[in-house]
Amino acid sequence: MRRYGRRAPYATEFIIGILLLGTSAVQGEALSGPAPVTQVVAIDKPNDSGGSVLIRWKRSADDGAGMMSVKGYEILRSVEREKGYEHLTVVPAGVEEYVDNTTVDGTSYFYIIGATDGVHRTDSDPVGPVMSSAQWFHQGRLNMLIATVLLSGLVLWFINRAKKGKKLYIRPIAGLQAVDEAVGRATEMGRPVLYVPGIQDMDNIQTIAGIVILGRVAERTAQYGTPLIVPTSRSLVMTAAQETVKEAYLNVGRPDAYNPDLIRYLTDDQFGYAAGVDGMMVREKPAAIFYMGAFYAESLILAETGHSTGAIQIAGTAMPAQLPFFVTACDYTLIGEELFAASAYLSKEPLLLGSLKGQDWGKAIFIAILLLGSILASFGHYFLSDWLTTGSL
Amino acid sequence: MRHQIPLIITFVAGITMIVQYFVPHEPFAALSQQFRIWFLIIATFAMILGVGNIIKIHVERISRARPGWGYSVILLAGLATTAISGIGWGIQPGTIFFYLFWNLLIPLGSTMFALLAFFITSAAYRAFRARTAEATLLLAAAIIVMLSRVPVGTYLWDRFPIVGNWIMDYPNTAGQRAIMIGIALGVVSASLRIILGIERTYMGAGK
Amino acid sequence: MSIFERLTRIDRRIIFCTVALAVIIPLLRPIGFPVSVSPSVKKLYDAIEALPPGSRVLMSFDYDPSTMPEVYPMNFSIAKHCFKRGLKVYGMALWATGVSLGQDALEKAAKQYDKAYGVDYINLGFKAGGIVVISAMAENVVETFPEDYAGRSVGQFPVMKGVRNFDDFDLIVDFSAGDPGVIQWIMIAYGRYGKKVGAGCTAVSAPAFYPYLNAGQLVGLLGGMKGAAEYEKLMDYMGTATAGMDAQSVVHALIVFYVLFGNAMYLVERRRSRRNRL
Amino acid sequence: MSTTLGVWIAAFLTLCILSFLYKDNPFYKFAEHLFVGTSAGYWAAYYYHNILKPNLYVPLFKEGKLLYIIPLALGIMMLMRLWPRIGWISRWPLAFIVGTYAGYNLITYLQTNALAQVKATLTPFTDVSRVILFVGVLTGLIYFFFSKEHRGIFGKAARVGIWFLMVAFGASFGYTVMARVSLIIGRMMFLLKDWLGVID
Repeated sequence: MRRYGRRAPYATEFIIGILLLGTSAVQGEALSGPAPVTQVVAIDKPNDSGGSVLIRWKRSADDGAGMMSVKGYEILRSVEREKGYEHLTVVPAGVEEYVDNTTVDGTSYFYIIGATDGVHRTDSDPVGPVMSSAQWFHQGRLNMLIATVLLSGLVLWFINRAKKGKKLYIRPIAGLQAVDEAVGRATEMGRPVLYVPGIQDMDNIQTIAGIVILGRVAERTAQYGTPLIVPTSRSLVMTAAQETVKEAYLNVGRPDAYNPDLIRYLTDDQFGYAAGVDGMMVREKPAAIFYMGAFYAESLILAETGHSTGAIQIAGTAMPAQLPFFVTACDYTLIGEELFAASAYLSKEPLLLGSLKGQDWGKAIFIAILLLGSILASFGHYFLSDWLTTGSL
Repeated sequence: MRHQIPLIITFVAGITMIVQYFVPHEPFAALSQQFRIWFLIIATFAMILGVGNIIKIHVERISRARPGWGYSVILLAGLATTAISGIGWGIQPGTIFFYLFWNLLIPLGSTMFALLAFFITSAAYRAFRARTAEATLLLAAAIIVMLSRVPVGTYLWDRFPIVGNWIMDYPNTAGQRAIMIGIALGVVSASLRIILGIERTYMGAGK
Repeated sequence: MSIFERLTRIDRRIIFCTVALAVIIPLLRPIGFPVSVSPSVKKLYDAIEALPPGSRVLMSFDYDPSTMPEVYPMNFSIAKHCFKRGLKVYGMALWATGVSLGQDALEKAAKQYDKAYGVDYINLGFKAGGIVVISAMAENVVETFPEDYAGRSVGQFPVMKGVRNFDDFDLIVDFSAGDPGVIQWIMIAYGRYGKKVGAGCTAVSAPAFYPYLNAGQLVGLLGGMKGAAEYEKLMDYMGTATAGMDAQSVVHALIVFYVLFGNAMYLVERRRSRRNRL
Repeated sequence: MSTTLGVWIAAFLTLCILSFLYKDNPFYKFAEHLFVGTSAGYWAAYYYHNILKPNLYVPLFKEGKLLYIIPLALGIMMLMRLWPRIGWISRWPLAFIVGTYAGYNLITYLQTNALAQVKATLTPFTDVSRVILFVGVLTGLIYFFFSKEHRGIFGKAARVGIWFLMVAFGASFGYTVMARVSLIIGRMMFLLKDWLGVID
């Protein structure tokens, strides 16, 4: 342990202290600050893009115990062991870790942690040299890598098998079987179909799924010659919906029937959009309404108004909080995973259906982990649960 | 070629985003934030298309004097006033923009939102019928949890809050978790289909 | 159509009318259903009671008009409490929409105790960035908020004298309707600077914060309109939250009544139609 | 700008929207169109000030960060839709966004929705409640199987899974009622207090 004479922030107090205590009998004790920190280590911060060093220590014996005098810890850094230490920051008492993210990769640094009571500071021995660097693989994410590779592998494997012509059983989903019926009914009644792709933008996977399903629904309305109205809450979604519907009409040989003016942007505002769509429902009187995508509180405003107009309503979302409202107010609801499976169902393409089989195997694996992990946990073994721990994104 | 390039872009962008999660090293480090900003910029440009779409549809409605064209005038006037005042004179408190936000948009938005109080009642009344075992469970859980949340429930039976909390913490959590895990698998599969270009209706690449 | 069948299909508008009445009547004539104060609310109340007069309280208005019925009454009651105790209040917002709501609450509460803007309280306004803003003001308040909500330099107000960084605040109360909000305040203000943080939040988000309360990372928590009503009880006045809770109770009872009534009619009708078939 | 005028406007618009509960009418139509128009303008101005200025204009033209030419180019490609002959190029930025977020969401959902939720469910079977939770997650997952017929034991398990889903839906529904009622209380308070002044 060394005591460094540099006390820049408290220089005056120090001098006054010397003057006052010069005559005191208990000089030695009064001069010594709090007990120093122990077990200081400085390492390159793992799993980062470089530029930071992690310093850890065990708190001073006077921090929260002993003399209770520690107010904080001053972090000092230098490129030489013996001199040139500069003040970085002071962290509050009780803290035992600091990340210095101002380092230059490839430079060696030394650190000192000084326990301070506001007047005196007791420094640790310098630690180092330590050098920061960037890593190519995030070790804490090995579990995610395995999960990603495994689940993607399963999906790809079954897509590949489907390519080879293996027949697949796929259970019926009522909401998807009703799609044809709903479009057919709109045609018979001579009324339009309304398609609501949620209120989120194209960065949301549910919106993307909603637009993909829109393509399948548009193929049907094109065949029947039924108008398809798509109000959107985001300009990008409008663009994507226009592209999708146009292409669907082209696919079934009805490019002439495509009317881009039916795919409208209303407003980004959640309730402004709800007000606008409600207005459309009561005035255009669609015979079938689809809600496919990410929904928030507006879900029930839309679904109740839609119900009051007597339309067949089919909803699908992966927003757990909104599912209850669609379930109560709509005729059919695709729950969570079913939304993402809908396009594969409606396409009836073997490749897409193959991916569903892959998903099922994913579920089987999770069920196995649940069973095994819980049994192990009941006997006090938690390694499986520890292994599943993931850090922040 | 026109059809190929978008598929290649999708593939490269998708794989890059997956890789960046595992690689802390540059150039992957801040990529997801960088791409987020790019996305927002593209979305802002798209806003021009969106607003253009509104103007086109409503100007047409007015010029052809279609039924309800007067409402289109109101819509366009509202759009012009907020957009011009906001872009021209700023959006902080004290501006015309903020006055409109406060006295027009807020009451409109809150009232639209508040319609839910009525709709949640009519939906409950209509749908909560003990027709099947499933419907009965839905109804029972809803009523218990509802009563567990208000003073009148406690007044009727002092254990309502405990039972309500138990339903929220166990059977409810179980159901939600099953849905969430299923969703994760659905997303993995749907994302892969899109990245690999198997699902391409949205891109207009056809079958 | 039998009478029972007709009764199972009441016009929606009749339902809507009764809901409206169930809200309006208790608001006009509060019933005053017994409200019991929960420990988490009492803790925040006690924390404010324990502050000596002249202490500084930082309030963050992180909510919007849609969550106003739940969060505003808390904001108002706690502001009232602070002024009553002679504390200095510093408002700010991580949500742009919170600025004027918070200002309104501060102004109305200040009026009741003859407190003056700039002397007893100030509203520093909104700054975008969430967690970044909290970290920045932890180090230097005036640099982070050089101007108040109306664009006046904060230096001219006596209330800002001696305010440098987080060390100068004795309590932080966050009024939150989502992100950025309570979590960010706990992470930075409590986690890094060891400040006392209390919170008022919407009923929907409250359960997520109980773990923080139990771990001592929050000094107290008000959840939803119920939490606000409990605070009003502690402050000994019948405010909007108390009246609101009465309306809540009546509407909930009404919905339960409708569901039971609908099922009763449904069962009767089903039994009748079965008999007819025989 | 008068506060009183503001309150009257706000009260009038509140009543216009509430009138929709009776039926569609000119007042609602007026409020609806005003709402859609002003809010679209609001968001346009918001994007301009909070995204375009700080995230494109400043870094590219003020700080000279040339990397920002890429999003600018992608944004301009988007606008090419205005000219039908070169409109196809708008698919590029669209493809970029879809690809990016397909990849991003794959990872995010896997982490937060799958691994984290599975982990949270791995608890020892120490009491009945935990066993119920476990059974609920397991049977709920079984309900979502697409490629296996819901028959026999598997079918029964799936049925139990649906029961859990229904309880979950009912519970969330009941849990939300309070928040929704708060909203109408808020509006009524505005009308009765700020506008009419019949309560204080």
